[in-house]
Amino acid sequence: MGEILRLGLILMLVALVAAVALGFVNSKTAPIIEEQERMRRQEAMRTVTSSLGDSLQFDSLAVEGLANPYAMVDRRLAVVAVSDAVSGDRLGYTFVAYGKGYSSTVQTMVGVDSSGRIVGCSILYQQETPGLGANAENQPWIGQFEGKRISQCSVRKDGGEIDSITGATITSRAVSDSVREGLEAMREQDLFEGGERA
Amino acid sequence: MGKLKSFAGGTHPPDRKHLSSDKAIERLPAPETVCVSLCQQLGAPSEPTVKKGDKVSRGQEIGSQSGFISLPTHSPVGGTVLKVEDMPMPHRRSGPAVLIKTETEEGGQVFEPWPEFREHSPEEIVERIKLAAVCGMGGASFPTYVKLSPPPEKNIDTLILNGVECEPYLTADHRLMLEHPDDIILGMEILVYALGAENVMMGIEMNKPDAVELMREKGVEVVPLKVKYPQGAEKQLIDAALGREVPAGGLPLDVGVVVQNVGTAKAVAEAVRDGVPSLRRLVTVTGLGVESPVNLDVAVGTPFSALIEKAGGYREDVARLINGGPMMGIAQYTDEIPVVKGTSGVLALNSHEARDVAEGPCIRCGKCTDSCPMKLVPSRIARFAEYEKWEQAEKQGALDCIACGTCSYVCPAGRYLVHYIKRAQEMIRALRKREA
Amino acid sequence: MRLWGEFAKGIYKENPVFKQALGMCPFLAVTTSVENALGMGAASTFVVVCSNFLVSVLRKLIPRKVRIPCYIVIIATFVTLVDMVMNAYAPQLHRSLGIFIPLIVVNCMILGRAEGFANKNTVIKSLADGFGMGVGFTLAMILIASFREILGNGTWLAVNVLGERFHNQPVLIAILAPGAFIIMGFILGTFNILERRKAGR
Amino acid sequence: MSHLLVVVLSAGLQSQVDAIAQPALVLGAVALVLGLGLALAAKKLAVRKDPVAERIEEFLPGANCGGCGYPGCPAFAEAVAEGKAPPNGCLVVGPEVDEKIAKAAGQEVEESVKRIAVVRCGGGHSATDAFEYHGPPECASAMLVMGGQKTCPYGCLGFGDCVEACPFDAIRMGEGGIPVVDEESCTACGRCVDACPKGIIELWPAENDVMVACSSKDKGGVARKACSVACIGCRKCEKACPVDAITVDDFLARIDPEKCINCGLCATECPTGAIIDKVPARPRAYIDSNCVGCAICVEICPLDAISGEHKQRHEVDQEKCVGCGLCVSKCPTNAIRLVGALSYRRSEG
Amino acid sequence: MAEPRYFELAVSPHVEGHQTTRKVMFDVVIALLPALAAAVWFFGPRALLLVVLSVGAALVAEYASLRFMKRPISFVLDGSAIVTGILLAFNLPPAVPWWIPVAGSAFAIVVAKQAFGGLGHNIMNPALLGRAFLVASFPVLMTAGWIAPGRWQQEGTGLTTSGIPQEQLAEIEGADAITGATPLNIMKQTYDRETMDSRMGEGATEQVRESLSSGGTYLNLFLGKIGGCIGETSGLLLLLGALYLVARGVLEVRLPLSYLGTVALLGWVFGGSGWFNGDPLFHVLAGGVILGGLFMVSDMVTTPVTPKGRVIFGVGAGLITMIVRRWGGYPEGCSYSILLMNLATPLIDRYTRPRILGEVKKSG
Amino acid sequence: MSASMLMAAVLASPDTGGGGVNVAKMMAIILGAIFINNFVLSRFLGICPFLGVSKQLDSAVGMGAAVIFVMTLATLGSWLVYHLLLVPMELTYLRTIAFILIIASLVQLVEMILQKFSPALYSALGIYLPLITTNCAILGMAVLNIDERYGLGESLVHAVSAGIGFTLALVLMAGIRERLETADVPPALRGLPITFIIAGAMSLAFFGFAGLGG
Ligand SMILES: Cc1cc2nc3c(=O)[nH]c(=O)nc-3n(C[C@H](O)[C@H](O)[C@H](O)COP(=O)(O)O)c2cc1C
Ligand SMILES: Cc1cc2nc3c(=O)[nH]c(=O)nc-3n(C[C@H](O)[C@H](O)[C@H](O)COP(=O)(O)O)c2cc1C
Ligand SMILES: Cc1cc2nc3c(=O)[nH]c(=O)nc-3n(C[C@H](O)[C@H](O)[C@H](O)COP(=O)(O)O)c2cc1C
Ligand SMILES: Cc1cc2nc3c(=O)[nH]c(=O)nc-3n(C[C@H](O)[C@H](O)[C@H](O)CO)c2cc1C
Ligand code: SF4
Ligand code: SF4
Ligand code: SF4
Ligand code: SF4
Ligand code: FES
Repeated sequence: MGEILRLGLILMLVALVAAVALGFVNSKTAPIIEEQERMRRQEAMRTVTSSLGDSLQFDSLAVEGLANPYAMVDRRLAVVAVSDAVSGDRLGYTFVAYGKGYSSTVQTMVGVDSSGRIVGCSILYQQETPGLGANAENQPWIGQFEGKRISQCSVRKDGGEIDSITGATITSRAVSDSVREGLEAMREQDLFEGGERA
Repeated sequence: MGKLKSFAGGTHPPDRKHLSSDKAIERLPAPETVCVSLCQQLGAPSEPTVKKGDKVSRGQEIGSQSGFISLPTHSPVGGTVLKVEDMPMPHRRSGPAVLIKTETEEGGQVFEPWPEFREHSPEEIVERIKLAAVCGMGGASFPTYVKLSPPPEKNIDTLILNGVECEPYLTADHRLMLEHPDDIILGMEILVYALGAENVMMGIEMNKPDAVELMREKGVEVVPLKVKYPQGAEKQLIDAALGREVPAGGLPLDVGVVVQNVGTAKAVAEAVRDGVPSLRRLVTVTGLGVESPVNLDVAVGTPFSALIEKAGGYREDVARLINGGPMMGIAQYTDEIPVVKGTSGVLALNSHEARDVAEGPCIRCGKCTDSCPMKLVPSRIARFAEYEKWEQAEKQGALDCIACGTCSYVCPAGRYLVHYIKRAQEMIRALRKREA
Repeated sequence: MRLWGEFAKGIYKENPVFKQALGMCPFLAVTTSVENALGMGAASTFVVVCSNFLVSVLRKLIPRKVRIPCYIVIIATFVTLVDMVMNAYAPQLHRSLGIFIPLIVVNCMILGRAEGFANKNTVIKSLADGFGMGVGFTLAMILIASFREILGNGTWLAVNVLGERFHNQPVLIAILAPGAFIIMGFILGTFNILERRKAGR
Repeated sequence: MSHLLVVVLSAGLQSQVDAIAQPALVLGAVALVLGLGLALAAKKLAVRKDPVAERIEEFLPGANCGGCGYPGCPAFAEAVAEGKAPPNGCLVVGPEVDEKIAKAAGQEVEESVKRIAVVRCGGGHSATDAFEYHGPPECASAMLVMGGQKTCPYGCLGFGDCVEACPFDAIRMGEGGIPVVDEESCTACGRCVDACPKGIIELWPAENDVMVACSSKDKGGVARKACSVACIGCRKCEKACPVDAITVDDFLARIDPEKCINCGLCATECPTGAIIDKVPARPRAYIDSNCVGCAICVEICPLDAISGEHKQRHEVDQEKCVGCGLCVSKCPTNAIRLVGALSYRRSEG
Repeated sequence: MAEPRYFELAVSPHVEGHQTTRKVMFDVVIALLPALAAAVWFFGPRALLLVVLSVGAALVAEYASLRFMKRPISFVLDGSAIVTGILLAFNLPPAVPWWIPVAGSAFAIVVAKQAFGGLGHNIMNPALLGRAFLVASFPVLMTAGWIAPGRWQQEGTGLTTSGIPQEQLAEIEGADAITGATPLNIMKQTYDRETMDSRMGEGATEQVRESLSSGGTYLNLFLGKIGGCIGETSGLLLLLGALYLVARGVLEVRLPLSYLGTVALLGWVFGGSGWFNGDPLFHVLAGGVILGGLFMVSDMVTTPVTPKGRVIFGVGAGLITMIVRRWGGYPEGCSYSILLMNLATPLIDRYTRPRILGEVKKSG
Repeated sequence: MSASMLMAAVLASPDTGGGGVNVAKMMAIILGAIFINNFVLSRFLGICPFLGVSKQLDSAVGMGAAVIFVMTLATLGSWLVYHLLLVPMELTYLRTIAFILIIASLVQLVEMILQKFSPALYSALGIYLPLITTNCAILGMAVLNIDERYGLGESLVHAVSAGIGFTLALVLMAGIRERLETADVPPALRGLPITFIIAGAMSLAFFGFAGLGG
């Protein structure tokens, strides 16, 4: 038994040291990682809303019941309200859409104006097949979304106005459907002005 | 007539029997010297009992039996022993043999003739067949007496006489049935008596309607069979005639059957009725490489060259000389080799008839599988054999192959399938022996 | 001189990939671009050097019976370190290497070196060995990644090398899974031929 | 329980240290439990297997990578112990370890003399064919057809079954139609010996450079007719051999490798060239001034090449000496050296 | 005594059968010619060009690999590479650029065939693996490039262009190419009808339905007057070729029959939009099933040799074909189903060894 | 750890949070793991045993069964530890090290138990167990389940399916390699190179399943 205890303790010692080291490094890197992530989102939010104005202000908007109905992952649809930094007028929104693509869950940052028209999209994260689905990141494909409204926002095969990437319909569908469903959820919450009702 | 009986698989090589099928049997006198092999039969060779310079009479024993699966050897002529040593043989590079200078073809009756064989017990008959050195004339030269002494627990109910002669070209059995039906029938009766079998039948392929008719007239029960190679192989014959399957690795006697060639029946008749040991056999000399194909009755030990001469000699173009039929026969590189009891044919093929295909890789067409009469997958066994995976070859049934050559014949890639399988069989047996 | 030998053997003579076929998973998975290969190579090299070092230092202290679990903990620690650091300072790369960073833990090469070499050799030699193996692994990855990136994307380290037309219509399969396997098969075959040539001379 | 841990931790430690101590405790606890478990398992598993396998396992990395084709190091160790796997099957460890494994497995028969395969036939294209053979190009296949196409029933068939069989690529088919063994690569594994259906390959000491390249037991005339380089049993070599290393039986000469001194005299005597001498040039013995004239060498030299007055410096007849070196080792004063072509054995191609 | 005479020695049997590998292969070539003629008639001389390029590349690749491996060059002429070349080209959309068949053939011969040891040793159908390679490598080109039959007669031979109509090329970059519809493309879209209708409202599928009915009558399907790969469209002429092969004893009927039968049966079971209302005839005639079933499922090298194994192969391939057609990402599953079953062929062979005559099967 | 806490944690897991099991999603997971994202042929996980243990059919089958078994067990262990220990304590960065420890000791434990209580099963599966410890498929599975945010049920289904997918690839490969034993593969490609090429061809053929269930 003594032998066994000794072995166990040695292993524990090694693990202790390892944990200490990791804990230390983690305490240093965790904030950086978090900051990185935040910056990336900020950056993306700015790009997709750049057409709304130069000095914008982003406020996260907690709307009850706004879950992304399409996302396969358990995340709330975090809608961020975009308003003019000077006047404070609400100009639109941004949110991240999650759609299950061919080999990953594609995350798309979407910017809409307050009437529900898309003003910009960019892919935040994807692990699709290089050369096929991964092309969704690139112009001109992702640029198609600009100016589209809810009803237009699906691939042509499904009757919408988005041309899918040849050989990568699944990815195209994932992006357009998740974007549309996000928009639909927001519409249900009456976030849009004007004619964007069913 | 209804559907002819047959077995599953098989093939139809062009039979070319017309070359010699209407040539009556001719008796070829013994040549100046005969070279008598001491391993005529399957099994152990016989021990020479004569030496250089000895005088021998026709029918005298010149080699003694040396085991259970073995037989004595007799001199087919009267004369002087010239030498006793290894000489080239049709089935091996060289083997023990006795060279005898022919002085007379008289005599030969060395046992008491038994015109009424029923006066003697079956045991006596079997003993006589043994002493007369009768072995199978159907190709494998298996000692006939062994087949007639089944273990007591096996009950033999049926004798099948094998008059199928499915090998292309060969016609000796056909002529024999036409010319000596009574000898065959007597031999058949003796065999039935020795075995105590209830049924007896004769299997004949329907390309010999005249023989079928003749035998029927004589009151023999004939099973007419579809013309298909290898209809004459005993397992296939039993399957066709009786619908019985000889168990894999088993013998016909496991299903209560003994199969004997018609020529064997004749040899049995002569041994019992006339008291003459087995000294001669019928040989078809044919092929497009000889001038005029013939069916000959020759003394064992006659060189192939003498037979060829009798058939008018070679034609211009002879590519291959074969002991036996074209499907299973063994190629010879010289004609200075003697006829043995297993020599059913001497074939001289010209370069058009002789197989000449470059071996290519197996294209897995499955034709070999479809036509293998044993329902093996020859391509696979051959692959294993080629890559020396003996164990796997054995698992695939290499030992069940009857070496009929059907697979090689049909193979579009020209694979030497039987050859590989035979090699596997040899290796497997050798390995088994080593392990035992 | 001896040290150089310990280092150099990892590059060709005992190359972990081509001679030992170890660590195939990350090797095939992340070599879709040279950049990834470099990143993965660096990460693996770091881990193998560090673990070799530590194992060698502790080789007298760790009892035989728990050595494998201890090595695993050591390796896992370094892997987690790399994971965190890369995530903080090279997030782009971290994202494209994905799950294969934690999987460095089970790269047989690293455990193999720990057990097969560092466990029995001095610290300095183990460092050289680990470094050699890491570099060997990295070079091998760069080799196959070059094939894959050039054929499959028309670029090398993101620089267009085969022209715009090819870049727009590359042999996509090279960066897909089958391409990885097949290219690897032919690379190994080529090595075999080279070996034979050398032996046959 | 986990919550309990949190409580304990946060109570006892400052939040700054928290970030480090917390993981340490959790991981330490996990490791302790597992370590105990593992150790216990190791103890309980004491019912171990083959001690040889266990010894082999010591040398293996324990990474269980499967690269060897066996499911893990223990399985591989067992396979080696049972002789089913080659000792160098592990891809991870280097050649030094391979050797240790081989030793542990006891497979390495400590051979004092390196052996190589030699083909006891020089026929090839010099031997006549009895007929043309149509069949699979393999020796074993040809063998089934009347023993192969060569007139000589003992000779090499030349289809190279041995070449195929060699796992080390040590044999190739030579120009003359006879397989050639590469001395460097041959490991004397004996595969070719088994593969040759004619049984004419033999493992022969690598040091012995002279051998009879024929296996024919036919009488001289017969053998000669079948092959121009056959041994005809003339016994000239027997007479020429200074150390009586050659015997001729069944019309075939045989060299006793133990006795043979590589002098090569038999080869020069053989009228058909059936004896092969691989030494390109021989050294000569040279006696220097250390010679005290003891005359031991005179006794030793099988060729009577040494002469000299008693107590005088002796001399070697350079014409007679064949460089066998027997005298060198026997000289009490180390006065004899072999000069010239010294490193012949390994320098040839 | 006369000069002794020596004869050649050979292993038995000493007579030869009537088939040789080369005859078998050239019979297949002959059997494919009618379909080739149809392809030229429907899709223009460009179809012929593609076939010639494909065959040429296959032969060159074969020659080069044999040379490189120092194997007998005579194998180049055994005809198998020609068959592979033709069949590969038959599996291409008619408007692909000229280098597509060249790349595909080279891959088929070098990777799928010679790397395994050449004729008879390959595991997977070289032509189909070549096609799979092309689809994975150039998805855009391989899924665009359909030509409506007879269109070339109005628009010129198109021999000089890349083959893909200009207006399509313009759209290819990152966007859907509007392709000359093939029957299966249309079929596939109707499967999505429920989703479409629920999303887009009733009537959204009208356009699709229309195109299906204009997709052609059975007669057009059977004659091949329909969009599709070069050699797959004319069921009639392919059948003609297959009958020739059966007559010549080259084609073994178990494979094609079990395959086509399974496709028909499953086409009825779930080939429609519900259960048991599919159109078996449509499923057999559309797409590559006839070409695949008659000439590629029956490639003996890559399919089982045992009688039972062949039936299993055919049924398995039929099943996968229909599953892919109904639920998979590709409109056609024929080629992948054959490749997948090729993978299982060694196993099938292993477990379907026929009962040896007289063998008593051990229970269990 | 109390039973109620465990229940709570399992119930709170994403897949069961709604109402019952989502059949379509399960189907997608199963088909995905077996055919589309086959661990070996498309995700590049577990290549080492795939190359090593595919020489003979018998061992391929044994290995496959062992992988399915261990994969399921390891998934269970790692999921519980992650969600019940690491997440509440915000120590998720320790997952790699924790998982590998869990897997290693689980395998050892299973080996011991099998050897003790079911020698028959041990001789069939046990010999493959050590090999599996350092198989990245197992660790990959644990990590993937976290990344994909699968609940416990989904994770287990995913594990079993991926194990089946692995076995499928392994068994097919073993059949092919046995056949290639008697094929004329060019010497330079014999062994590993041709195995890679076959794997590539297999992977290419598996593309046919793309989109199934998706
Ligand atoms: C290896 C491989 C990778 C693929 N990658 C993607 C991808 O990243 N995105 C995608 O939408 N489809 C991908 N697909 C194709 C889909 O499975 C599906 O066939 C396609 O999206 C539908 O084809 P279409 O766009 O031509 O209608 C891939 C297919 C294969 C075989
Ligand atoms: C070792 C051995 C024992 C045999 N024993 C008997 C036997 O007891 N009874 C019998 O009828 N046949 C026996 N046979 C003969 C075979 O059944 C068969 O007739 C013989 O091998 C020749 O057959 P074939 O001409 O078809 O090749 C035996 C064969 C061998 C090889
Ligand atoms: C492929 C094959 C074909 C055979 N063909 C015949 C044949 O046509 N006629 C015949 O009598 N024996 C033939 N046999 C020999 C028989 O199988 C059997 O051994 C013989 O009929 C037994 O009689 P026996 O011992 O009297 O020779 C053939 C054997 C084989 C293997
Ligand atoms: C009936 C038949 C069908 C064939 N089908 C194909 C085929 O689908 N693909 C192919 O590459 N070769 C085919 N071949 C040719 C040949 O078998 C092929 O080149 C081999 O697969 C290469 O080893 C076929 C040959 C025949 C006789
Ligand atoms: S395998 Fe044997 S029994 Fe079958 S066809 Fe070939 S030779 Fe005849
Ligand atoms: S007949 Fe020939 S090519 Fe056909 S499967 Fe048999 S061995 Fe292969
Ligand atoms: S097979 Fe063995 S003994 Fe023969 S040459 Fe090769 S290594 Fe030497
Ligand atoms: S195996 Fe024997 S007969 Fe064949 S080539 Fe080698 S030495 Fe000569
Ligand atoms: S690296 Fe994945 S199993 Fe070895």
